[in-house]
Formats: sequence, structure tokens, C-alpha cells
Amino acid sequence: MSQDHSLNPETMPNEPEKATLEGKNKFLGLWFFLGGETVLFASLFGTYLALRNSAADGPTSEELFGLGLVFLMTILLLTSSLTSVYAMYHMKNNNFKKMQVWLGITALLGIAFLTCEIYEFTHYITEYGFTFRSSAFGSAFYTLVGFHGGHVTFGLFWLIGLMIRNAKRGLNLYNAPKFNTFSLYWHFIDVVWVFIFTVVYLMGKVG
Amino acid sequence: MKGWMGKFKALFLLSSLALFLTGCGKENLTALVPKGYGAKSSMDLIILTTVIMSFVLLAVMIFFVIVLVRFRKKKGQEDYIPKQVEGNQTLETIWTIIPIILVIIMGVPTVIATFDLADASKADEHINVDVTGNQYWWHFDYGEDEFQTSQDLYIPTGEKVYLHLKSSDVIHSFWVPSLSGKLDVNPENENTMFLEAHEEGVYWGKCAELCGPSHSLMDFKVIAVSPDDYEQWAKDMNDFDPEAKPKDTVAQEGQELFEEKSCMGCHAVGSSPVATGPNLTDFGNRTKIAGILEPTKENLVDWIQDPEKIKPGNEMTGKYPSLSDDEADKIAEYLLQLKPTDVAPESASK
Amino acid sequence: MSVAATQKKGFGAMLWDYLTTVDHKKIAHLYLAGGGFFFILGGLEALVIRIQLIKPENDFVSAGLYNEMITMHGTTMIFLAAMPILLGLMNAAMPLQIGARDVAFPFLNSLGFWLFMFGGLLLNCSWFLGGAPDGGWTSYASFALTSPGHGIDFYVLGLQIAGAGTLMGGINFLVTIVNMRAPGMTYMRMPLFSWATFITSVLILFAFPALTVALFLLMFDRMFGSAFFDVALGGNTVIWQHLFWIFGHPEVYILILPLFGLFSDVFATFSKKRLFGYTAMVFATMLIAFLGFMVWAHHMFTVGLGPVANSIFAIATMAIAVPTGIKIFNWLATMWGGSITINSAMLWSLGFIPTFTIGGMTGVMLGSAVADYQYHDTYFVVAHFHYVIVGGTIFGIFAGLHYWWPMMFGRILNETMGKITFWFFLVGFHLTFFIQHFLGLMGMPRRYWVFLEDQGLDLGNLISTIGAFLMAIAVIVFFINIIYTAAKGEKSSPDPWDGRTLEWAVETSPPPFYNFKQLPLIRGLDPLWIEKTEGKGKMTPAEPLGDIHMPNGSILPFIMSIGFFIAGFGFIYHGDHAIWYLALYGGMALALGCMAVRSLKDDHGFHIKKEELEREAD
Amino acid sequence: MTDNTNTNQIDPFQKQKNKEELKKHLISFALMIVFTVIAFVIVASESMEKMFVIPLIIIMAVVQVGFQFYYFMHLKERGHEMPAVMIYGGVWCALLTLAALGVITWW
Ligand code: HEA
Ligand code: HEA
Ligand code: HEC
Ligand code: CUA
Ligand SMILES: [Cu+2]
Repeated sequence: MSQDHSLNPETMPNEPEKATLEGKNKFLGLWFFLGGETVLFASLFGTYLALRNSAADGPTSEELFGLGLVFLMTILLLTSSLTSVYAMYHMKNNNFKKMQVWLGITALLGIAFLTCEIYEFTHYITEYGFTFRSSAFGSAFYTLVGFHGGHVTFGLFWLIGLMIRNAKRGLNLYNAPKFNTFSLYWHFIDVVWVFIFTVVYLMGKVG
Repeated sequence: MKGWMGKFKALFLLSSLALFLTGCGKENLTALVPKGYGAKSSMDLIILTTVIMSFVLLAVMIFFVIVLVRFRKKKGQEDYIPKQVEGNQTLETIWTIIPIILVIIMGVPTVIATFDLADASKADEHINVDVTGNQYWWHFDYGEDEFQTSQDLYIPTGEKVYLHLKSSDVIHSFWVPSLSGKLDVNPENENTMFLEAHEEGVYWGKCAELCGPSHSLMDFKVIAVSPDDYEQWAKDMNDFDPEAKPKDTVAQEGQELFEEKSCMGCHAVGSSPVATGPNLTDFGNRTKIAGILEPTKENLVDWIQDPEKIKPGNEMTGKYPSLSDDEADKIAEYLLQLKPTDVAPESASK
Repeated sequence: MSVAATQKKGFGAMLWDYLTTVDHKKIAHLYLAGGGFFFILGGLEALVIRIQLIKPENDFVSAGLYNEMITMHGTTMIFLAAMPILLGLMNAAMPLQIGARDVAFPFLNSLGFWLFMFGGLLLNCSWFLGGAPDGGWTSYASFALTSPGHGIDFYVLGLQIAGAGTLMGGINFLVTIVNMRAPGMTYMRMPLFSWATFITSVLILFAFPALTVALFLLMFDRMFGSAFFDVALGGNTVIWQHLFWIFGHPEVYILILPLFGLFSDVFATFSKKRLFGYTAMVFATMLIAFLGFMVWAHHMFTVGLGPVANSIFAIATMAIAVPTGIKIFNWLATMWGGSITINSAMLWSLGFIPTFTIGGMTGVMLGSAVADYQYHDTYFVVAHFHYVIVGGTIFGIFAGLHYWWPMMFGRILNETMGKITFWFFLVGFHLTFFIQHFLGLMGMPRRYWVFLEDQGLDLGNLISTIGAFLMAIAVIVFFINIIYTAAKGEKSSPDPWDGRTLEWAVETSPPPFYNFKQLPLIRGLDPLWIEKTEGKGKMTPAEPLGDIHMPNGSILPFIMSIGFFIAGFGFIYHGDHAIWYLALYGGMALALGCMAVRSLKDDHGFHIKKEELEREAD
Repeated sequence: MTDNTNTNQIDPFQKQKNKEELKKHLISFALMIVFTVIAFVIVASESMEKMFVIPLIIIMAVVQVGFQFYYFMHLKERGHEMPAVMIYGGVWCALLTLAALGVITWW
């Protein structure tokens, strides 16, 4: 390497994630990407809103949704958002080991969330025969929630990739921005979920 | 580069000439000669906006020409450096304010007209027709009056006729340029509009939303007749007896073939609100066959034998046993004799 | 790679160089070549359309083929010709204009190009595989669902892949402009073309996701049996129209705003005056972009949204005339009092003003909802949008090519041929499209395979077709010009037009791959002009000569795009035979594999050493 | 590679700042959980008119999301002007989209 990006306590800047131009670019690029994602999810939400009462002959949202599981999923994802904040806290303090630990917890919470979601979907399909093809409502529901689930899955791959990749290298100016962008992305997924539980599940239950 | 003005002029002359030659288009098809309430309403706005925008264009062009004439680089002054002007508050304000005013002048009548045309609160007091768009033909159901037509829609003049548009397959758009602007025919909801013809006539209607290969052949007619004629027509249509036998034997054989060859499966003669094919009750009175062909016997035989050649992708092709020339001829004879009424397109074309 | 890489190379080496390049200037070449190729394709399709309509009830092409022609003409021209050429011009000029050595994400930049290219190729493969999409470029659901064969599937996947590329391009430009401006280059000193690039990228960022979702829904409905647009199961086809136009209207401003920026630069340069009302121009651009998101339903006036929606959207639509008018008048005022040089670049820019004003004028007329009940889906609309798209975007592209050709390739395009091209195109253009306004009002709906005899439409259509051939001649002359110039064109200095902005301040033409040996210090708007009139005549460096950090080239974007290309086929055909799952998973694996390689392998780029740069100077 | 686990060398002032920030994060997390619980309880208990519930839970969602953006994602801090502009832009477009598609249902 022509330039040593790795950190030691003397060269550690206050914000390692934004100390290099590449870091700043990544940081901004991710934010802009999230701006676009906002519109992406808005389009999906809009489609869902337009079709949420079009259950045709299939089950309706009131019949389907149970709040217990959704509440659990919400707590899992919200907590994972907090744990990733902890990870970033330790990154700023240049404490790599603790950062990895908290990232690990984040990943576990994410996996738990996904497991719940998969359980939920199979439950709907086997118990109610409610599928992607049942009705316009079914299509819209699975697409919206599935897109979010897909984002979680992608985030998990990203996170685990990052953790393994950098396990031996420690923090440096080259990978600090990567951890940071990941955490921003993860928060964003949480934001989307907040609207999903509100608009899809709670509103679906209210009718 | 002195020639550029000349070229512009030549261009302009050529296009105006072309315009002059073609005039405003075909009577009862063109939107430029409105003959109904909606078309008039649109035309007023078209004229208003065209006039205003022409003035805008004129202003731009004057400015443009002056700039080009006065400020070309002069010979002998190649090194001249113009004053670097930053801007001019007054000027910029002017060309912000004036367009705002013009937009308001155009916007207000637009809004008024939009609400006016969308008002369907009095629909109950008028004739209501359910219009169904199908890949490539139109079905008109006269609701309380128990009869239907296809391709040709009869309306009385001087009265609002409310149309309830719905599609049986893909999106179409219902457009009778001389009478009214268009409205989409959607599969999931009903759209309502009205037609009001100011004078009698046979008006061309067109489908204005891409709906398949024969989109361009999905023509229909609106036939506006006097209120008296309309009443007569409605009466005749109501009185039509589908069981009645045609007069001559050829046509009678045709009628039998019509049943045999499973034409009846799709085509009703007599009242039948839902239809997979055009209702043929008043086929002998049609302005066109399938919306586009002159109503001659040869054309009809051609159509019956091979509709695909005439309207690619239509829904009739291949759905019935093939017909010999003789059979087709007999059916054609039968169909052309289906004339329940004397009130026909001719009554409207003065 | 080293600095000496500019020497002549064998074809293989050059090909490899282009396949792996992450240099924005080379990516610009790629975009221009790719976009140019698709422009010819789209143009040939236009000619087929016009030949079919030369006389009533013509049968030059069949009804089905005609629908494929218009669909592919519209889609190709907008997504595969105009937009990529614009991205090419942005890549060529914007980083130089803001004094950057590179873009923020060179790798993504190259990936964006290859995704566009393979998306476009995928789309065009449909011609050979059972028929192109035939639902119009708007591909309205319900008809798009029933359309047989795989045409629409190609549309969906081709655009999805190309669209992803465009989105990457947009984010790249945004970050570049925010983070990488040279010292002293404040926002309000950026040339208008860079501003336009910025705002256009914002439009891309917010508009394309809606298209992405729309395409996904259509894809799910067609390929996986979902019911978004299936009325029988509660679906609603109007959702497609909303999503498409929420994307579609901003898209037309994506097509025009970069050229608004370009014209601002061109008018200023060739009038030897600074841009009149710079601040107003910047804010007008922003206002157009902002309003552009609130008018989409003017494409849906006849859907039956009701008078309230129609009125709101009518007013919002007309409002866009105000900022656009500010621009038109400010350009005229820029030339007022100037010393105007008229060459090819300027001719195209001058031709733009009346042409675009007519197009905008009909646009405002369309915005009057009740009047639009008559105009909608007729040739009046076709005339309107060709006036703005061809008269704005295509004229602008020609202006930009003539203007920046010396900077991009070190040679000036031949003036005589440039003028021939312009005049043929201008005359042909107005012949083709002016008459169409009247055709529309005379009762000719658009997307009509044939028009019937005896409807008063014959002469107008004939004239229109003749015009199209004049345009074809113009385009051919332009391509001859390119070849001629490459072979024996006039060599250019780095600053042939007495330029005002930074792209004319580089040392050589074409610029070295690191753009600026030392980043320039910017002292105001039109920085080079300032130095010419108040300084040394060239830019003062803002930093001492030092090592320059550059990114490594990479073949990964190319392979990754091939992966998506293959996966595209898998998606399209997986319903026909299970073997296509192989393509689907194989392609995805290839693409994701490349992504993994990219993420797992550190790539720190390389440095050009100070000494090397010094040697280069001699 | 240098040992990065040593935290003692970090500027103590900065460290203090990070700590305080963390405290704020904890508070906002607690609030988010509270909001979530309230929203679920309202719906589960069916104790309120539909007319009120929907706006209420949406408002709570928006507030929660505000916490995420402003605290967890640091949108409030310096250097986040551009991200803020872009997110608000996105939110604006999102609202338009939602309005458009939401309207279909009662059109
Ligand atoms: C480059 C692309 C481009 C641009 C810039 C525009 C610009 C505008 N467009 Fe156009 N438009 C298209 C591309 C474009 N359009 C396309 C492709 C379609 C068809 C899509 C399809 O269906 O396939 C379309 C369709 C379209 C429709 C739908 C028609 C229909 O299908 O029924 C409407 C309706 O309002 C419209 C309006 C406008 C308006 C008001 C502007 C304005 O931005 C114009 C503003 C400019 C001016 C007004 C001129 C200069 C101003 C002055 C000199 C100031 C003074 C002016 C006033 C006082 C008014 N356009
Ligand atoms: C950027 C956008 C763009 C551009 C540049 C053009 C350019 C042209 N367009 Fe097109 N057009 C659209 C976008 C565009 N169009 C869209 C979006 C639609 C709507 C589609 C739909 O309904 O879905 C449309 C629809 C459309 C129609 C209506 C079809 C219908 O509704 O039935 C027509 C008809 O005249 C037409 C004509 C033309 C012509 C004559 C040109 C000319 O300007 C083209 C000039 C170029 C050439 C003539 C190329 C010449 C090249 C050669 C001769 C090859 C030379 C070979 C070498 C050098 C190797 N276009
Ligand atoms: C599958 C159903 C079907 C069958 C069976 C069928 N048709 Fe048709 N027919 C149609 C449809 C659909 C149209 C409209 C075609 C179009 O315009 O796109 C049509 C149009 C016509 C027309 C023109 C109607 C008009 O209003 O101008 C005639 C005449 C006609 N059919 C006669 C026949 C005869 C005779 C037979 C039997 C030999 C027959 N059809 C069998 C479906 C059918
Ligand atoms: Cu029906 Cu076009
Ligand atoms: Cu528009």
C-alpha cells in the first residue's frame, strides 16, 4: 500500500469515517442513495395504500394480521438500530473489539427479525392460503413487506461481509467509512419498518 | 450566412401553403370546427391560449431578430470586448411578472371550463347510455330503453346525452373530435361525460388510447338526429322483433347459417345487454362495417370470410367455422336486410 | 498505467483500455458512442414510421410491427439515445468545469455506463427473439399485460437494468459536485452546465425509483402472477399511469435541463459576455425541477381524475412557463449588446430559441386541461414533444458536440459540414413536425398504424415524411463530418473559442487523464475569463505540484453488467422452460460475485509521482 | 497493524462528547420504544375511534422517524446540510407519490 491508512492512536482523527475524501464521498453518496430509497418505498407504500382494500375474495388485513409477532419484530429491529449506534460509538473511540461485538449483536437481531418475518409469511400462506397471487392486496402486501425484508437481508450480508473482511485488519481510514455507511443504511431500514408497522399492520388492524 | 432568414421564410411559406391546401380537415371529424358543447368549450380555450402564446412567441422573435441583426460580431472589431453585464433587476422582474399574469389569464377560464364539463349532477334528467370499449369495437347500451347498438351511437341534437364509459378489456379512449374532447375508457371504473350536438350530422369517433394492433381501426360514429327522429328511432329499435323472418329466401338461408355457423354465440340480433361481439340489430343501417369499411356487400363478405386481413388481432378471427363464398354471401344478404328503422344516417346528413 | 499511456496503442490494448476505464473522459466517449449508436437505431425506426404514414392505408409494415416501431423509437430515443448522450456530455465537461481531477465514484461511473449499454442491448435483442415491445414507450398496464410474446418483458428488464445505471450516474455526479469542487469554486461560481448537471442528477435520484417500482410491479404481474393491474383480482391500472408519470414528467426535464445549462455557457462564450442574470438562471433551474415533480397528472387529464385534480395540475403545469420564460429572456439579454460569433455550435443554440419556444408554447396550451381533452393522444402532442425534445435536447446535443469536440478530441468539427447539417435538420424538422399540430387537431390520434383515406390527412402526412428524410440527410452529413474530422480535421488548441470556464484552462487538448496537474484557484464566476482580463491569462494553481492519487481501472463493471444481462434473459424466459433458471441464477451469481470481489478486495488506486508530472511538462 | 484496541489515547474531550451523545441516543431510543408501545396498545385495545387512531399512530411514526434521522443518523449535526436537503427532497416526492396513489382509493 502506497499510503498507510491504518490507524494508531496518534493518527486517529475525531471522525475517522469522514477523514478522507473517499470517506466523505461514501458518506454523502449513501445519504443521496437513501433520498432515492425514500421515493422507492413511497411508491411501494402508495401502491399498497391504493390496493389495501382490494382483497377480492381472499382474506383481508383485519383477518390476517396478529399484533404480537409484529410487536416483537418491531422491538427486535428498533433494538438493532440502537446496537449499531453503540458500534459506531466504539468506532469513534477507536475501540475495534467492542465495535465488532456490537455489530455482531446487531446482526443477530437482524437475523431474528428475518426469521420472524419468514415465519409470518409461511403462516399466512399455509393457514390462510394468502399468497402473492391471491388478490391485488396480497401482491401489494408481499411486495412492500418483501422489499423491506430484502433490504434487511442485503444489509445482513453487507454487515457480515464487513465484519469478516475486517476482523484481522482492525479499523483504518479506509474501512471506517464503510462501517459508518452501513450503520446509516441500517437505521434507514428501521425507519422504513416504523412506517410498515404503522401503515400496514396497525392501520390494517384498525381497518 | 445571409441566407438564414430566407430559409426561415421559405419554410414558413411552405407550411402555410400546406395548411391552406388542407384547410381545417374533414368536416365532422376535425376538432377545429366544433359542432358540440364540449368541442366548443375546448375550442374557446384553444383559441385563447393560441392567441396569448402567439404574442409571447412574437415577443421572443422580435427580441431574437433584433439581437441577431444588431449584435453580430462586426468586421474590424474582432477584439471588441463587450461590457460584462451582470443582470438587470427591472427587466428580470418584468419578464417574471408578465408571464405570471398571462398564466392567470389562461388558468382561470381553464378551471371554470374543467368544472363545467365535469358536472354530471343532472345526468338523471337526460338520456344515459352505457358505453363499453372492446378490442376494437364499441358497444352502446341504452339502459332503460331495452336495446343496444354497436359502432353507431344515435343521439338527439340540442340535448345532453350522458355516457358511462367502461372497458371490457384494456384501456381505450372515447373521442368524437367535432362534438367533444376525449375521455378514457378504463377497465376498473366508470367514467362519465356528456355529448351535446348543436347540429344534425354523422360525426366520426376514434379510439385514442393504444389498445392493440387495430387501435387505429377502432372507429365509430355518433349520429345526431333531430329529437323527433330520435324518438322515432328509439321506438323502432324497441319494437324490433328478432324472431321476424326476412322476406326473401336467400336472406332466410342466411339467417339459418347465421345460427348454424355459431355467429349467434357472439352476435345478438335483438336486445342483449352483454355482448362478446357487436350487436347487429340495426346492421343494415350501419354507416360502416366494423367501423371502417364502406357498407357494401363485397366488403361484408370479405369481412365475414377473413376479418384478420381487415383488422389485425380482432377477436372474431378463427372463432367460427370457415365459410364458403356462397354461405358468406347469404349471411351478408341477411345482415344487410336488418333495417329496423327508417331513421338512418341519411336522416342526419343534410 | 502511467502518464505515458497516451502513446499510440494497438487495437486490442485500446479496447481493453476502454473496457476497463474508470476515467470520466473515456467513459464520456463510451456514452457518446453508445448513445450515438442508439440514436441511429431510433432514427431508422422513425423513418420506418414516417414511411408507413407517407400515404393513407399504407402497408409498408404490419400493424403489430408498427406498434413495435413506435415503442422502440420512443424508448430508444429517450432512454438509450438522449439520456446517455447527455450523461456523456456531463462526464466530459462537468468535472473539468468545477476543477476536479476525477469524479467521486469512478467505479460506479463505469458500472453505470455498462449497465446502460447492456440494458439497451437486452432491449434490442427483442427484435430478433420474437418481437419487440409494442405497448408504446409508456407501456400502459392492461394493454401491456395482455400483449403476447416476450416483447414487454424485454422492455421491463432492459429498462430496469439501464435505469439502475442511470441512477448510479446521478448519485456519482451529485457527490462529485458537492465534494470535489476546486478551491474557490463556490456553488454560485459554478458554470450553468455544472449547475444543470447537479439539478438534473437530483431529478434522476428522485424520479427513477418510481420507474423502478413501476417496472417491478409490471414484471411481477407478467412473470409471477401477481395482481397489481389485474382488475378481476382488485388491481388498478391507473397505478401504473401514476407511477410512470411521476417518473415520466421529471424525465422530460432530465432531458432538457442539461441543455439549458449548456446553452447558457454557449451563449455567454460566443457573445463574449457573462451570462445575464446568473442568479436568476440558477434559481429558475431549481424552480423548474421543483415544479417538475408536481405536474405529472397533466399526462392524465383524460383518465377521469376529476375536475379538482385536473385544475390543480393544469395550473401547476402552466406555472412552469414562468421560470422557463426567465431563461429564454435571459439568454436573449445575454446576447444583447454582445459581439456574437455564429458558428455551428452557436447556430444550433440560436435555432433552439424559436423552436423550443414554439414547443413550450404548445406545452402551455396542452396544460389547459379542457383544451387537452382535444389534444391528448393526438399528433398535436407528438408535435409538441418533438419540438421540445428535438428542438431542445437534440439541438442542444449537436450544439454541445460542436462546442466540446475540440476539448474532447483535440480537433474542431468541420464548419461547412456543420452548417449543412444544421440547415437540413432545421428545415426538415419544421417540415416534419409543424404540420403535425394541425394533423392532430384535424382528428389524427397518435400511435395510428394507418390513417384512412378521405379524412383530409394525406397531404400533411406526406409533408411530414419528406421532412423526416431531410433530417436523415443532415444526420448522415454529421456522421461523415465526424469521420472526416477524425481523419484530417483541424487540430485544436486547448482553448479554441476564447472560453470563459475551466474546461478550456487545461494544458492540452484532449486533457490529460488527471485533468489538472495542480488544482486551479478560482476567483469568481467565469474563472478563465477573469484570468484573461485581470490576471496572467491562465489559472493560478491553488496547490504546489505534488503526487496525484488516481483510481485503478477495472473490468468488473463490464463483467457485472454481462451478469445482469444474462440474468435478464433468465427472468424473461424462466416461465417457458426451467433451463432458463440456469441463466437467471448464473447471471445473478456472476454479477453478485463481481460485487463481492469488488467489496472484499481493497483497491487503493495509485499515485502519479511528482517527478513524473514534472517530466511530462517538457 | 497497530493495535487499535487501545482506547486511552483518544482525546479525552472528544471521548466525553461521544459519551454524552450516547446518552442522548439512549433517551431517544427509550422514547421510540414508548411510542411504539403506545401505538400498539391503542390499536390492540380498540379503545379509540378509527378517525383518531390513524392520524395519531401516523404522527407517532413520524416523530419516531425524526428521532432516527436526527439522533441516530446525526442529521442535526454540522456537515449534514446536503443529506438533509436530499432527504427532505425525497420526503417531498414521497408525499406527492403517496397523495397520488392514496387518492385512487377514494376516486
Ligand atoms: C424535453 C422534453 C419536454 C419539455 C421541456 C416539455 C415541456 C413542457 N411540456 Fe411536455 N411533453 C414531453 C416532453 C417535454 N415537455 C413529452 C415527451 C410528452 C409526451 C409524452 C407521451 O405521452 O408520450 C409531453 C407531453 C406534455 C403534455 C401532455 C399532453 C397529453 O398527452 O395530453 C403536457 C400537458 O400539459 C405538456 C406540457 C408541457 C409544458 C407546459 C412544458 C413547459 O415546460 C414548457 C415551458 C416553456 C415555455 C412556455 C416557452 C418559453 C417561455 C416563455 C417565452 C415565457 C412566456 C410564457 C408564458 C407567458 C406562458 N407536455
Ligand atoms: C429523444 C427523443 C426523440 C427523438 C430525437 C425523436 C425523433 C424523431 N421522431 Fe419521435 N418520438 C419520441 C421521441 C423522439 N423522437 C417519442 C417518445 C415518441 C412516442 C412513442 C410512443 O408513442 O410510445 C415518438 C413518436 C414519434 C412519432 C409518432 C408515432 C405514432 O404516434 O404513431 C413520429 C411520427 O412521425 C416520430 C417521428 C420522429 C422523427 C421523424 C424523428 C427525427 O427527428 C429523427 C431524425 C433522425 C434520423 C432520421 C436518423 C437518421 C439516421 C440514418 C439515416 C442512419 C445513418 C446511418 C449511419 C450514419 C451509419 N416520433
Ligand atoms: C368470438 C366471437 C365471434 C364470432 C363467433 C363471430 N363474430 Fe363477428 N365479430 C366479433 C367481434 C369481436 C367483432 C368486432 C371486430 C372488431 O371490429 O374488432 C365482430 C364483428 C362482426 C361484424 C361487423 C359488425 C359491425 O358492427 O360493423 C360482422 C358483420 C360480423 N362480425 C359477422 C359475423 C358472422 C357472420 C359470424 C359467423 C359466421 C361471426 N361474426 C362470428 C366476434 C365474433
Ligand atoms: Cu381502442 Cu385504441
Ligand atoms: Cu409532462
